[in-house]
Amino acid sequence: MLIDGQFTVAAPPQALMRHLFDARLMAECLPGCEALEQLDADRYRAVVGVALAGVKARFELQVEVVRREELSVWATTRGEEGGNASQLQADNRITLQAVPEGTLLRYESEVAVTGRLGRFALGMMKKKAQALGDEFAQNLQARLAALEAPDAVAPAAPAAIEPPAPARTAPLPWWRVFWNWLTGRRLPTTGS
Amino acid sequence: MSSFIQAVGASIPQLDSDEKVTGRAQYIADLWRPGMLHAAIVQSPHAHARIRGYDLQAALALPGVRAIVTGDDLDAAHRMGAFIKDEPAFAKGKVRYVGEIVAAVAADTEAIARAAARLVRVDYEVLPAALDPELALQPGAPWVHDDAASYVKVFDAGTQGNVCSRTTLSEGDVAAAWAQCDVVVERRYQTQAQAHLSLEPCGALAEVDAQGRITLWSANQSVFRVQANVCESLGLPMTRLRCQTPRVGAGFGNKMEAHVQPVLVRLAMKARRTVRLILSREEDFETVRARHPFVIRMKTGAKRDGTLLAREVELVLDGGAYGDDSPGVLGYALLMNVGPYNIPNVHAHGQVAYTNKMRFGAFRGFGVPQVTFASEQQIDEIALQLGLDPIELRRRNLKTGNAPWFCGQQVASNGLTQCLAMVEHASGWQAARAARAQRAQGDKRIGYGVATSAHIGGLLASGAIVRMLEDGSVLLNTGAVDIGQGSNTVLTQICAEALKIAPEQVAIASPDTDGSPYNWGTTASRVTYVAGRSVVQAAAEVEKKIKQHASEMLECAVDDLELRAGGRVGVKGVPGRELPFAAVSGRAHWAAGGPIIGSHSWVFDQKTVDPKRAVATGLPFSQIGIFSFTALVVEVEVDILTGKVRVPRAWSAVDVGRAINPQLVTGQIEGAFVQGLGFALTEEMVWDGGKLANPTLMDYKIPTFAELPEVLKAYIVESHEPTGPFGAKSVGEIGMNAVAAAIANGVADAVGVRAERLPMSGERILQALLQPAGAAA
Amino acid sequence: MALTGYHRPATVDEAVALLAADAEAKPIAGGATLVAMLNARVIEPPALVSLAGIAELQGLSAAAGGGVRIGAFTRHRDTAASPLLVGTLAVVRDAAGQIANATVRNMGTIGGSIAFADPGLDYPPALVAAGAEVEIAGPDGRRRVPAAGFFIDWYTTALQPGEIVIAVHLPPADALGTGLYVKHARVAGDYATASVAICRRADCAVSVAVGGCGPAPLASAEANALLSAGTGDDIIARAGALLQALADPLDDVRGSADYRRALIPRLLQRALRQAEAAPEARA
Amino acid sequence: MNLELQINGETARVEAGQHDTLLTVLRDQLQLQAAKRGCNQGVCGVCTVQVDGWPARACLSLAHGCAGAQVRTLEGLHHTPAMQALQRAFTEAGAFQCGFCTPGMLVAAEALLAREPAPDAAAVKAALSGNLCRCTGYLKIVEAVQAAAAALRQGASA
Repeated sequence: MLIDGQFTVAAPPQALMRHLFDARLMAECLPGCEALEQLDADRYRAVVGVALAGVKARFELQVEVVRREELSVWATTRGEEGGNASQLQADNRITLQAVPEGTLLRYESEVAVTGRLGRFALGMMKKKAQALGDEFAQNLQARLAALEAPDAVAPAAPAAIEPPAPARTAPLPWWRVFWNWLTGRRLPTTGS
Repeated sequence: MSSFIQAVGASIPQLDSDEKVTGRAQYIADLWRPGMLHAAIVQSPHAHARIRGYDLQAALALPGVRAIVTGDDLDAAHRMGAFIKDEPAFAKGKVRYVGEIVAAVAADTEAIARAAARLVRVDYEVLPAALDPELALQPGAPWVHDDAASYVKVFDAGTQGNVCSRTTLSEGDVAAAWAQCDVVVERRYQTQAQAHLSLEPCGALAEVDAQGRITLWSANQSVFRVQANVCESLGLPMTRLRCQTPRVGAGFGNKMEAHVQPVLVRLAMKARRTVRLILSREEDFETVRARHPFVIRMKTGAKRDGTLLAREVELVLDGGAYGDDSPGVLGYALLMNVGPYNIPNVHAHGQVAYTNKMRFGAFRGFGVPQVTFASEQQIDEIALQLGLDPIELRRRNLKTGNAPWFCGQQVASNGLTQCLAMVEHASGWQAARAARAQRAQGDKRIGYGVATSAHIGGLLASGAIVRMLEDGSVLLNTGAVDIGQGSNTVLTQICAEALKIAPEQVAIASPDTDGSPYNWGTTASRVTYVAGRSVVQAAAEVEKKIKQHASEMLECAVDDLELRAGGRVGVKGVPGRELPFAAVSGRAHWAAGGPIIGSHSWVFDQKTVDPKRAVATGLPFSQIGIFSFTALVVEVEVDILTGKVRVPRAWSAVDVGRAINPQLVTGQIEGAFVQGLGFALTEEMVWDGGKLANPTLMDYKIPTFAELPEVLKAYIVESHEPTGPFGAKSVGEIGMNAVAAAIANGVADAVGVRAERLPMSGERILQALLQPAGAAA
Repeated sequence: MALTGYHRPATVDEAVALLAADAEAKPIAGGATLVAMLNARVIEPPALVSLAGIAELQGLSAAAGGGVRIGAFTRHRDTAASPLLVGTLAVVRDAAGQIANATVRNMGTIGGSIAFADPGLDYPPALVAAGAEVEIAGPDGRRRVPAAGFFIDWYTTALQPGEIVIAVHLPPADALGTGLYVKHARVAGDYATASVAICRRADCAVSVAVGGCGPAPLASAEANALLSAGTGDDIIARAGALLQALADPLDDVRGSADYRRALIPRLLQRALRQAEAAPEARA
Repeated sequence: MNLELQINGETARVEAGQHDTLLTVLRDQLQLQAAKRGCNQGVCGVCTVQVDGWPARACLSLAHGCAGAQVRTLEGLHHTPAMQALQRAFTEAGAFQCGFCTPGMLVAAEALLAREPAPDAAAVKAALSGNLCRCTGYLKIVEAVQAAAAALRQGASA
C-alpha cells in the first residue's frame, strides 16, 4: 500500500538535505520507536511497537539509506515481528522542493506487511499506515524545524511536542486519539 | 418380469451417501497414523527475491522438531509443469510470489511445527517484481524467470522472458471482413482472479516405509498427476511413490496439479517418518492457485440482417509465477472465444504473462467464463444496435447439427437449439422483457439477460478394469478420483447398465497408482465421457468372456447368448436356459479359462485444428474432446440506489448428451450457476502490491444461501452423443460458462450499463450509473 | 500478579478484580470475534476472563422508567427476537437480526460486539440512533456513557483498561414510532459496507446514525433537526451531505471510501422512506 | 485432563489450554471428526455443532467456555427423528456433493426442525445462512430440509 504526504519547513532545501542524509535522524522519527542502534553510516536497527484493535506487535527493523540525489533520498525498511509472525517492508522516498515558505517536503512509502498481521483488515492497515506516515512526517517536521530554527536549543523529543490527549472525549483529530491509544506509552529513543 | 432396474438414467443417490450424512467420510485432515508428525510451512514475504541462505539453528533447537526442508534439499535440475517444466517442488534459489513455500518443518505437534516455522530464518535479496501482466510483457520489466526459454517444454509456445506462452488461431480474412460489417462493437474487458474455495483446505499425508517407498494420500483430482508432479519435481522414479486418495472436499481445478504434495513428500523423506500437512484457509488462498485474470480486447462485426461476420480478440492472461496449466487455458480460451456461432472470419491471439503472483491455473470453465463474458455481451450489443431480439439474433447465427467448431473440430451432437428454446420458453422471455418495467419496484430495476456457451469434455488418457468376482458381482477400477461430483456413482451406473446388473452388484475401487489403470484426472469435464467409454469397453470384454464360458456350459453358440437383467446369461428365445453370473465366474476361477477380467484404455485423438480451414501457431489445443452446449436466461434486479445486483430467477439448460444420473447432472448445473454468480457479482482476489489482501473468508465473499435465486431451474437436454457411453457427454464445467455474461446482459437490459469488468460489484455499477448515459462499468 | 488460564467469575465485581490483576488479561463474551483472533494468533492473551457466568449480564428486561435494559451477555439471537424492542427501539432488534448469520447470532453478544467496535458492525449505529447508554464497570466503579460518546475511534471505545460493558440501556420506546436498520453489504452476513440506523417518532422527530463510514457511527444533530422538520428529497440530500462531511471511511474490499460516502445519502433516503411507509409493519 | 465436557450426552475429560477451541478438542482428542475445519474464523460453518440445542461454531467456541453446556456433534445426533429424516432427505435429494459442508448443514438443520416443524424456503435459508457450500448451489439443500420436515410431520400424524 502506498502512503504519502507533504509538509513545509521554513528553511531552504539545501539546509534540510544534509539532515535527510542522516539515517539516524530518519530512524528516530519512526513512530513508536523503542530502541535504535547504528550499524554503519547508512544502516540502523530500530525496534518499533505498534498496536491495532487490541493487537500489539513489536517489529525489529533495519532502515537503510540506499540512494541519494541532490534533493531526494531513498531508504528501505525491512524487518519482522518478534517471533517472525509478520514481516514488514517499506520502500521510502523523500523529495524536497524550494517554495516561497521554504521547502516543501514530500514523502512516499510503499509498505507491505505479510504474515499474521498482513492477512486481515486491509482497509484498517491502510489507515494505520497512513497514520504512521502522518506521525513520521510530524516528527520529521518537528525535528527539522527545530534543527533549522535560528534559536534552536536542544531539540525536544517528538513525543513531547503534542500535549497528551484526554482519553474520554474526542475533539482531537482521530488519528491523534488513535495514536495515543495505540502506543500507550512512548519511550525516548536510546542511542547506540 | 425382470428384477433389473435400468441403471442409466436413474437418479440413484451417491454411493458414499451414508458416509457423508453420518460424518464418517474421511477427508485428508481426518486421516491419522500412529506416530505421525505434523508439518507447517514457511512462506515468502517477498514477491520476488533471491534466496541467499537459510538459518535453521533456532528452529531445529526447538524440542519436538524432527526435520526441516529448504531449497537446499532440492536438486535444481528437477522441475515440474504440465506444459513448461518451470516449477520446483517449492522455492529453490528464488521466491517468485508472496506466500510461496520456502521451507517446511515436521514436528511432534502442529503447534510445535508452526512455532518452528516462524523460527526459520531466510536471507533474501529483494528483487524488483513484475505484478501487472501487461506491464510484465513490456521491455525492461523484471523477469520472473531468469531464463524461461531454457526450460524443458512439453509443448513449446514461444516461452521467452515474461512470455509464458503465446498462441494465434485464425480462420477466414478478418481484415477484409470489417468493411462488409454494418455494425461493429469493440471493447476492452477485464476479469478478476477468482479463488476456487473448495471448503476443504488442501493437505497431504506421506508415509515412508522401511525400503524408502512412499505412500502419499492427498486432497487431489488425480492420483496420477500427483505421482507425476512429485516424482518430476523431486527426481524420484515413479515406482517409489504410490498415490492414493481419501474423500476429497471438492476440487474445481485447484487440486488437479500439485499443491503441497511435493514439499510434504520431501519432508517425509528427510524425516523418514509419516508426516501430515494441512494448510490453513489463509495459506490455501495464498499458495494453491486461482482463476486467471484476463485482459480481453474484443471486436465483433455483423451485417444489418444480424449475420455475424468477423471477430477479433486479443487476450493477455496473468499466469502468475509458474506456467501450470496457463498455456492450455490460453489455447482453449482462444478456441472457445467465438462461442457457438458461425463466424466466418476470426482472428484470435493471446499471451500468458509470467508475473510475481501466485500461479493461476485450471478453474471450472478453463478460460471460457472469461471470454464468454466479453463475447456474449458483444453479441447482445449487436442485437440491440440492430433492433433485433437478442435470442433471435443468436438463433440466426447458432451452430446447429454437425456444423464443425471454429478451426474445424467435428461436432457429432448438438442440442443447443433445444437449450435456447427451453430457456426462452421457461422464462417467458418475450413477455417478461415486455413487462420488465412493471416488475420494477421503487429503486429496483429489472432486466433479462441471455447467454449461450459451449464446452469440451474429454482429453487425454483413461482406462478401466472390470473384474468379475467369484459370486458374479463386479469390481470396477478406473483410477478416476470422485471429488464429490459423483463420478463413482455414474461410472458404477454405466458398468451396471453394460452388464445388466443392479448398481449394488458393482463395487468401485478407490484410485491407487499401484492398482488402478491410468486416468489423467477429474478435470476438463471428462470422467463420465472418457472413463465411461472405457468402462463400457471393459464391460464388453467381460460380456464376451461370460458368453464364451456360457456357450461351453450351455452347449450353444456364443451368438445365441444374451445377458439378462439381474446377472444372468441365457439362450435367446429360451427363457429357462440360463446361468447366473456366479456359476460362470465360479467356473472361470476354479475350473477353466481363468478369472474374468475386462480392461480397456485409450487416449483421445480427435484433431482440433483442420489445417485446410484454419491457421494455428503457438499452442492450440490439439486434441480435445466432445462438445456440450448451454443456454441461460437470468432475471436481474439492479438496486439503483446502491448499484447492487441480484438475480431473483434463472433458467439454465445444458445439452449433456444423455444424463446417466439426472439428479447429479442438475446438481452440477445448479452448483456451477451459483459459483458463476460469485464470479459475476462478488468474488475478487485483491492484491496490495505483491500481497494478496483478502486471503480469508471474512474478506473474500462467495455466495451464501441468501444469494441463491428464488427460482433456479436446471434443464437437461439430451442430444445423444454417438461416441459417448450410452450417449453421454459432459456437464462439470459448462454450467458456469455463461453465467457472468447472462447477468451482464441482464444488467444492461435493466439499467443500460455495459459491464467491462468483473465482478459487477455494487460499487462498479453505481459508478457507471452516475456517469452520463451509456457508460460502462 | 500475573493472571493465566481461563476464568469464569460469577459476579461483575469478581470479573473486574480478575481483570485488574493483569493488564494483559482479556474479557471474553460470546467469542465470535475474539476466538477468531486467537485462532489466527493475532492476539495471545495469557488469561481470559469469561463473562458467561455472570447473571447480571444476561438478557433483556423492561426498565422501571419505561426503557429497556440489554445485559451485555445477551446474544444477538435474543435481541433480534425480543418483544420489548418495539416502535423506535425496533432499530436495535432490526440491527441485531442482520448481524452475520444465524449461527453467529447464537454466539455473539451485544457487549462483546460493541467493545470490539469494528467500524462495520451493526449495533453501533443502531445504539447511537436509539440514544442508548452504555453501562460500564471497572476498578473505579460503574458509570454510564451515551452510545455516541462510547464509540471513540477505530476499534476504540470509552472503555478504560480493566473495564467491561455491563449493559446497554435504551430510552423508552415511542411505540407508535418506527425504528429500522438499512444495511448494505456485498453478500448476506458480511460486515456492512455502509448502513443507516433510523428512529422516527410518531411526532416525526428523527434520529439517524450511519455505520461503516468512519471510526465511529456518524450522527449529526443538525441532520436530525432537518429530517425532523421534513423529509423531501432536497432535505434528505442536505442531511446526507451533513453526514457525508463527517465521514472518514475505510478503503477496502467492501468498497472504496468514495463509494461509502456516496452510499450515505442513498441509504438515508431508503431508511427514511421505509420508516415513513410502514411504521406498524416494523413494530 | 483439566476439563470436563458434556459431549453427546457423555462426560468427556480432556486437556485444554485456555486458547484451545472446542473444534480442536473434538477432532484431536475425542476423535469426533464429523465437524470439519474449514476457515477457523467462523465464516464457513463446516464446524457447526449444537451447544445447548443451538447451532454454534466449534471453531469459535473455547473448550473451557463449553464447560457445563450440552454439546452435540453430528455423531451424537444420529438418534433423533429429525436427524434421521434429514439424513434420508439429503441422500435422496442429492443435497451434497463433496460432503465437506454436510455435517455442519445437518447439525444446523436439525436444530431448525426441532423448533420449526414446517419451515418455508426463506426460513431454511435464514437458519442455514451461516453454512457455506461450494458444490451444490444450495438449492437441493433447501429442498432436502423441507422434505425432511414434511416427512417428520407425516410421520408424526401417521
